[in-house]
Amino acid sequence: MDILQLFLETGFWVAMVRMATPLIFGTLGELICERAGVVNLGIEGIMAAGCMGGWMWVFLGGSLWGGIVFAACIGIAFGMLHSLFAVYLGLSQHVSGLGLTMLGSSLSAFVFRMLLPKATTPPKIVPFAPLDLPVLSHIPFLGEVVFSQTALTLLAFAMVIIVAYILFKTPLGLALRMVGENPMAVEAQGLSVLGLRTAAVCAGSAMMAVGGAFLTLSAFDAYYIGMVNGRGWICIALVVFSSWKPYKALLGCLLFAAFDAVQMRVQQQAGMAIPYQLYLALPYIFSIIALIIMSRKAAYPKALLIPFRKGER
Amino acid sequence: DKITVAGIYTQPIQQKWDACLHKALQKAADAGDIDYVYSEKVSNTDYIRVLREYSEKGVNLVVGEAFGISRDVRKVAKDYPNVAYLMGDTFGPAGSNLSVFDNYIHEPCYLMGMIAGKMTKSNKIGMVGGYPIGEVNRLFHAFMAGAKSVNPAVEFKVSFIGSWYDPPKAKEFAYAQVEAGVDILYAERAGVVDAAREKGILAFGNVNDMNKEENGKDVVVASALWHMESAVNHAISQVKKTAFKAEDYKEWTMMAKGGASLSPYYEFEDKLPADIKAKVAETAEAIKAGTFTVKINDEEPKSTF
Amino acid sequence: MPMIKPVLSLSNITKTFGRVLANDQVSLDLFPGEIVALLGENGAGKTTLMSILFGHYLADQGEILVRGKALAQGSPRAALSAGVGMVHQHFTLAGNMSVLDNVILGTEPLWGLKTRRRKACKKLEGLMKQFGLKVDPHAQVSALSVGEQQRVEILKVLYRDASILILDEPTAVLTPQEADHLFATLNQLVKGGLSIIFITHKMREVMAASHRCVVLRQGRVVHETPTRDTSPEDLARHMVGQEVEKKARQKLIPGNEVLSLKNISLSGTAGKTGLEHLDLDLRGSEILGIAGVSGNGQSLLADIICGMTLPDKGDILVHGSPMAGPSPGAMVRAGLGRVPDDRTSTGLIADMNLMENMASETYKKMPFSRFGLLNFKAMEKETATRVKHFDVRCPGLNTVVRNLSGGNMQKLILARELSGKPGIILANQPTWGLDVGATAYVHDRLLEAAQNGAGVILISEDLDELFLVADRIQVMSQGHLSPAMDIDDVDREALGLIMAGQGETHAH
Amino acid sequence: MRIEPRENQSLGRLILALFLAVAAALSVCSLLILWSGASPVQGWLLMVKGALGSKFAISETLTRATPLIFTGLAAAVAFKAKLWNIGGEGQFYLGACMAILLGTDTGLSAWALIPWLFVAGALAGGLFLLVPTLLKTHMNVDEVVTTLLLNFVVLLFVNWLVFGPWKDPMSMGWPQSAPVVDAAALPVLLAKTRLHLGFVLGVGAAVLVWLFMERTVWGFEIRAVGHNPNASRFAGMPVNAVIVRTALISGGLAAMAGVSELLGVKGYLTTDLSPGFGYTGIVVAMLAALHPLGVVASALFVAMIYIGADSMSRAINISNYIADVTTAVSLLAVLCALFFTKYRIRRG
Ligand SMILES: Nc1ncnc2c1ncn2[C@@H]1O[C@H](COP(=O)(O)OP(=O)(O)OP(=O)(O)O)[C@@H](O)[C@H]1O
Ligand SMILES: Nc1ncnc2c1ncn2[C@@H]1O[C@H](COP(=O)(O)OP(=O)(O)OP(=O)(O)O)[C@@H](O)[C@H]1O
Ligand SMILES: [Mg+2]
Ligand SMILES: [Mg+2]
Repeated sequence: MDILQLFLETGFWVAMVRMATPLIFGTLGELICERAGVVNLGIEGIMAAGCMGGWMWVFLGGSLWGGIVFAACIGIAFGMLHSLFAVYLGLSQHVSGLGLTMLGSSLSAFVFRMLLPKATTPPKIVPFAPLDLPVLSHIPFLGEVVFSQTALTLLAFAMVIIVAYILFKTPLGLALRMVGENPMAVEAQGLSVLGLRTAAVCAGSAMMAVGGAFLTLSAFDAYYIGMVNGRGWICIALVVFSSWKPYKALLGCLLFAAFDAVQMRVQQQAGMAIPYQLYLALPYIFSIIALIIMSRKAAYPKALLIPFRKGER
Repeated sequence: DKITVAGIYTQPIQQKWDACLHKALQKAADAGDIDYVYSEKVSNTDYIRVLREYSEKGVNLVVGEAFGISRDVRKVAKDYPNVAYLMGDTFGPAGSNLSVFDNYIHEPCYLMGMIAGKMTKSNKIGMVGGYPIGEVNRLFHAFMAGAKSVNPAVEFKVSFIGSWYDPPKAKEFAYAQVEAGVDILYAERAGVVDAAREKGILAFGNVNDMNKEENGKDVVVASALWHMESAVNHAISQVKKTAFKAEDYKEWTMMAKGGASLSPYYEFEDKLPADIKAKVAETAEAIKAGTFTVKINDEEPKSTF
Repeated sequence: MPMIKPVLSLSNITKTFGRVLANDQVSLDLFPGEIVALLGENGAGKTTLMSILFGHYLADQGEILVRGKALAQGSPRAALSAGVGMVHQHFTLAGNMSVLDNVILGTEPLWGLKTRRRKACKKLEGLMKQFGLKVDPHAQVSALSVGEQQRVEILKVLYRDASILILDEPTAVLTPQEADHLFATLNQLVKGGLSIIFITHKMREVMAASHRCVVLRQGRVVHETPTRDTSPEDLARHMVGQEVEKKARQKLIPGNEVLSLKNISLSGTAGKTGLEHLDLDLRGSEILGIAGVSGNGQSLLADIICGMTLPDKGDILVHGSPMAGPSPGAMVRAGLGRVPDDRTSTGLIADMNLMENMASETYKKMPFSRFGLLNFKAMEKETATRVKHFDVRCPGLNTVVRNLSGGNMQKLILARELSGKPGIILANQPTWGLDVGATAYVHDRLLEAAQNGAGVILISEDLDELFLVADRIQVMSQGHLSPAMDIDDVDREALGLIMAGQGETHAH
Repeated sequence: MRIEPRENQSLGRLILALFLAVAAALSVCSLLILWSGASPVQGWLLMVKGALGSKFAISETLTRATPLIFTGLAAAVAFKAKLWNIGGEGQFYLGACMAILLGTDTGLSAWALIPWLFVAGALAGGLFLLVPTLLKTHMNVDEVVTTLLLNFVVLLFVNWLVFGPWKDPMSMGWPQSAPVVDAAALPVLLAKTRLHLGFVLGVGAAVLVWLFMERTVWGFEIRAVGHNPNASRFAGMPVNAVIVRTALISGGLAAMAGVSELLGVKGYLTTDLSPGFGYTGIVVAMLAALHPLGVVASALFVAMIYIGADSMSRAINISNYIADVTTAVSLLAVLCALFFTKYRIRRG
């Protein structure tokens, strides 16, 4: 089978969209934080916490959407912690983030172990089912690729539009972007820098956590410790790739997922003399190449990483 | 009298390999034979410290993995001659107190391969594994050999996900194989069974009984089971008798000694053709009797189409 | 106006920063329709006082009443809704955003479903027309000249229909024409009922525009007087606490050519004017003034002379020989002393201390280092001498430069650049934002350097300054440089016209 | 409520703050211990014992601190120049690779071999970091992302090496490289422990880096460029060259962590040589406020907490994930504590 033929298969496109979904949530979440001037390296841990928390909610008898909301709440809790350290106290965003990643990953493992001390085979839940929408799901190609995924995938796409709209069309979005460019400008116009940053970090973290929950509530039906497996870091890369723009972020997520899907299909061809590790590395290598192409003139938020303390200059 | 047994695992105990050790020890603990303590997800860097700590604390038996740290484990074993060590390892036993084992469940894999070879309609079988290490490779090869023995026309797809632990990813790999025409999956990793269920095809399980444990009803025809109970119980009784020696427990994880088996067919009992069931039973007997040997091949398996 | 109630009254404001007493029991009233000029040396506490009023800082003590009602402190939002608007000394603009974005930020409820951009744009354009403050609402702020950015700051306040206006050095980076225009605007506003406090270091503006003057020194109000009862000299004396003497240039005999630019061209980048066929000759013992409205290419010219940018075409000759590969390092080695317009982000490394900044150009050379190792003792000694000689006031040589006032930063730069007795000096807007005392000091040093034989290029928008110290003058307009004119041969009006791009490019 | 800088900083306050931070962190973790039904007080005592209570405990703490000192220094140097090198993990593995490449088949004596391996490893790590660095300086490609992504690539590369060409024929199929020759093994400092010469080298490196950054012209340039590249360029410093130099040093230090770990602890290469030392190094560096000597202290602190909590989890038999939780919470608490030694919060 040659690679071009691969793109003719609907299954490939379906896989791409499915694999992109958690990345879309995570990338949008990080994008919101960074637009407000706060890097959130806690993403990997927040995704882990959402992954476990959302699943646990459902496992303990809650509804699926309840699980999503619960995961979002966990994300907000982590977002508040990050805000406390990185926004209110103005501490190093890197350390706070890495600390939260450590905390999120280990705490979710610990809690899982405490609640299910005997679980060797991870218990299962009934995850989100693929949609079967009246007309939409039956459109040829598109119906299968987009509208027959689970509701969370559609939510992810909707989030791209919503986030883009909020960021670029509403007063709130203007304020959020501005606070990442020059907090003093925001303060001078009577808005609360700390409030806006906190809101952005919490909202972004909530989305990351939902991205994590996608893994246990849609992509799979059980929780495994360590299941996020670096997806959060990819999101950080994708935010830069997207030059902090939601639509480009969507594109980046799809592209990364496409590399991954190609890699999976090419790797298992017979007579492949190339080691499989190279295929696994492809998505990363292509991301770097794509980044090189994209970022000649990337304009990052000017106040990124710079804490704001009232009455200091 | 009870002895204390420590388990040290490099992966979380949901990882099947470690789960198998953990469950066997837990069973012994529940039966009141031992006091059982364990540490999970101990990285190799920390492993030796943990090993020494347990040894220092005076546990009687340590069960764990020496893969990748064989040398250091041997040093520790030498430093604590009064502690018994039963470690997963590719090297042989050492000193007076270090016994080794590995999971040799390639025999039931061969049997599953036979069934798979008969059941496939497309003559295409897929296999998804973690990493191409010996423990995994030999299972794949046995499975392929079994399938070929009944159906020389079958072809195989092989994928490694590059992680012990990423069910969504394993699932994606399995989907990709199904797209390529595979109609039977060998689920070395968690996640594959779910893909089979969603795609409406059959699967075979690995290490644990996936039909019962991983939502494999109507999907998982059979699983190659690994039982550490007999090995662990043997070790425990030896320690209790203060007769623990450095041994290779390889045989304790094979079919003849009850260390491995093919799971029941459950709902597939009636769906499988009688002739293949008979042939599998016959081969199983031959294996147990020692008249038939399944070849161990630790080379990295490759796709054939 | 005793029977009229003040619209704003600050009473007994006290504010300390660590050990610094920035405001000490300051009281100030502002009456309707009044323009008050707030004066004082750099670091006297003017900005602090206004920042307290606007809510950036919290006062340790004191009360603020707006129209008789107490104003919640520490909240810019409260100040804004009480009708107080502030034009900040250090711009509060986001460079990556459009002018319009910067202006409408925070003027609509945050939870609105859609920004009403079109309506806002119309209002903004109306204001621009009304007050003659022209900028492209859709331009990116970073593409604007400093002067234009200043206009945006003012528009921001006007857009909010403030009734009390605070302007912190609004004219620091405006041309005289622009400044005049601004004050005309302010007068117009005041007639409409506004009240204004403005801070400036330029006496001309104080005398021309204000009704009343308040002078701060070391955090206290030391003088308060109606403007018509005072004079610039009088005010300066109160600010500094002593007489300020202004030195003017003496006619010197120019020496050899030390620096020439031959036919320099550089294409402009987005929104910025390029340079076209510049010619410039600088001789020793003279001060060559470059006049012009900011944004006409001066910064590019300065960058080229500093080695920061390479011209597309043309030659740079230093002491008669062409520079092979101009770079900042090469220029330093060629003996140029360079005073950039941006003290905090180009001239100095704000987070490093005085010693390190003093050594930042010559750290590889003897007093500062030996065999690749820094020599702290020598560094300290050398810095101490220079700091003393140049009268840089600082808590200690180990303080980070960020904590110095603008005036002292500038002195520090002069100390670094002039100590090596360079033969060529480029001074780009060296007195922006400096108080009268500091300004006089800078002029003094430049004149001294010229006297000692150096050739000085002084880029400035301030015609007063140029007339005071320059020997010859060239005008920069839309990337073109007019031929040099002897300062005695030109008059203000003609120069103003050339600057505006309307006059003849050739004098005589 | 507002935050104000303190005028003076006292050692007493620093110690008090650190003490309170650790106490606060431990109280948070006590909740988890209580949840599992054990006694927190006992837990704390066991933690201290596990980290410092015996020769073995101390040796393990120091052993774990060793690679963290190197990776911490790597981050500290790079971050000083605002070169955000998140790729310590990848450089760590490259260093280890060099040690295997040059250390398995050689007749050099220990005196020549060990320095040679460190130098070669450092060179490899440094040159590797050069790739993202040049992309940053010449093409404006964000180095946070490239260094981060290259970690994954390097790990897969190592994976390929130990599964393929470098697989030790004597390893019976397990993916690991052949061991380095005996002469390459770093001497053990304390008999019957794993504490090796790498610790001394790490502390030595910290002192050297400190002197380098504070006393030399090159260090001065690095600090200046980190604070303000524009002003540094204006002052005539070769900004890009400085960044490149910084990259060589930073990548080199991170790679030395890999060499030290391989020669001192393991002897051969596997894909799990590092449980995230590269990432933890960033945290170590930041806790130390990028001060090279502080890096030693914070590496010891992080190692102590982790080893102590890990040992405690086994002693009272609760899930050993508590070790990571405790480390994370302590880290955040100490971060806050350091904040309160520099700032105070005033009401009003
Ligand atoms: N954010 C701050 N932190 C600490 N000290 C400050 C701060 N802002 C001002 N100060 C102190 O307050 C004093 C007054 O500063 P302020 O900015 O009000 O002076 P100014 O009168 O506006 O000077 P200039 O004419 O240069 O603008 C300074 O001497 C300084 O020590
Ligand atoms: N972060 C700070 N900490 C301490 N003091 C400060 C700080 N920022 C400013 N200052 C003090 O504020 C005083 C005035 O500073 P300011 O920046 O207003 O000076 P300036 O002359 O107005 O500068 P410029 O002319 O460049 O605008 C200085 O005396 C300085 O000591
Ligand atoms: Mg001021
Ligand atoms: Mg000023």
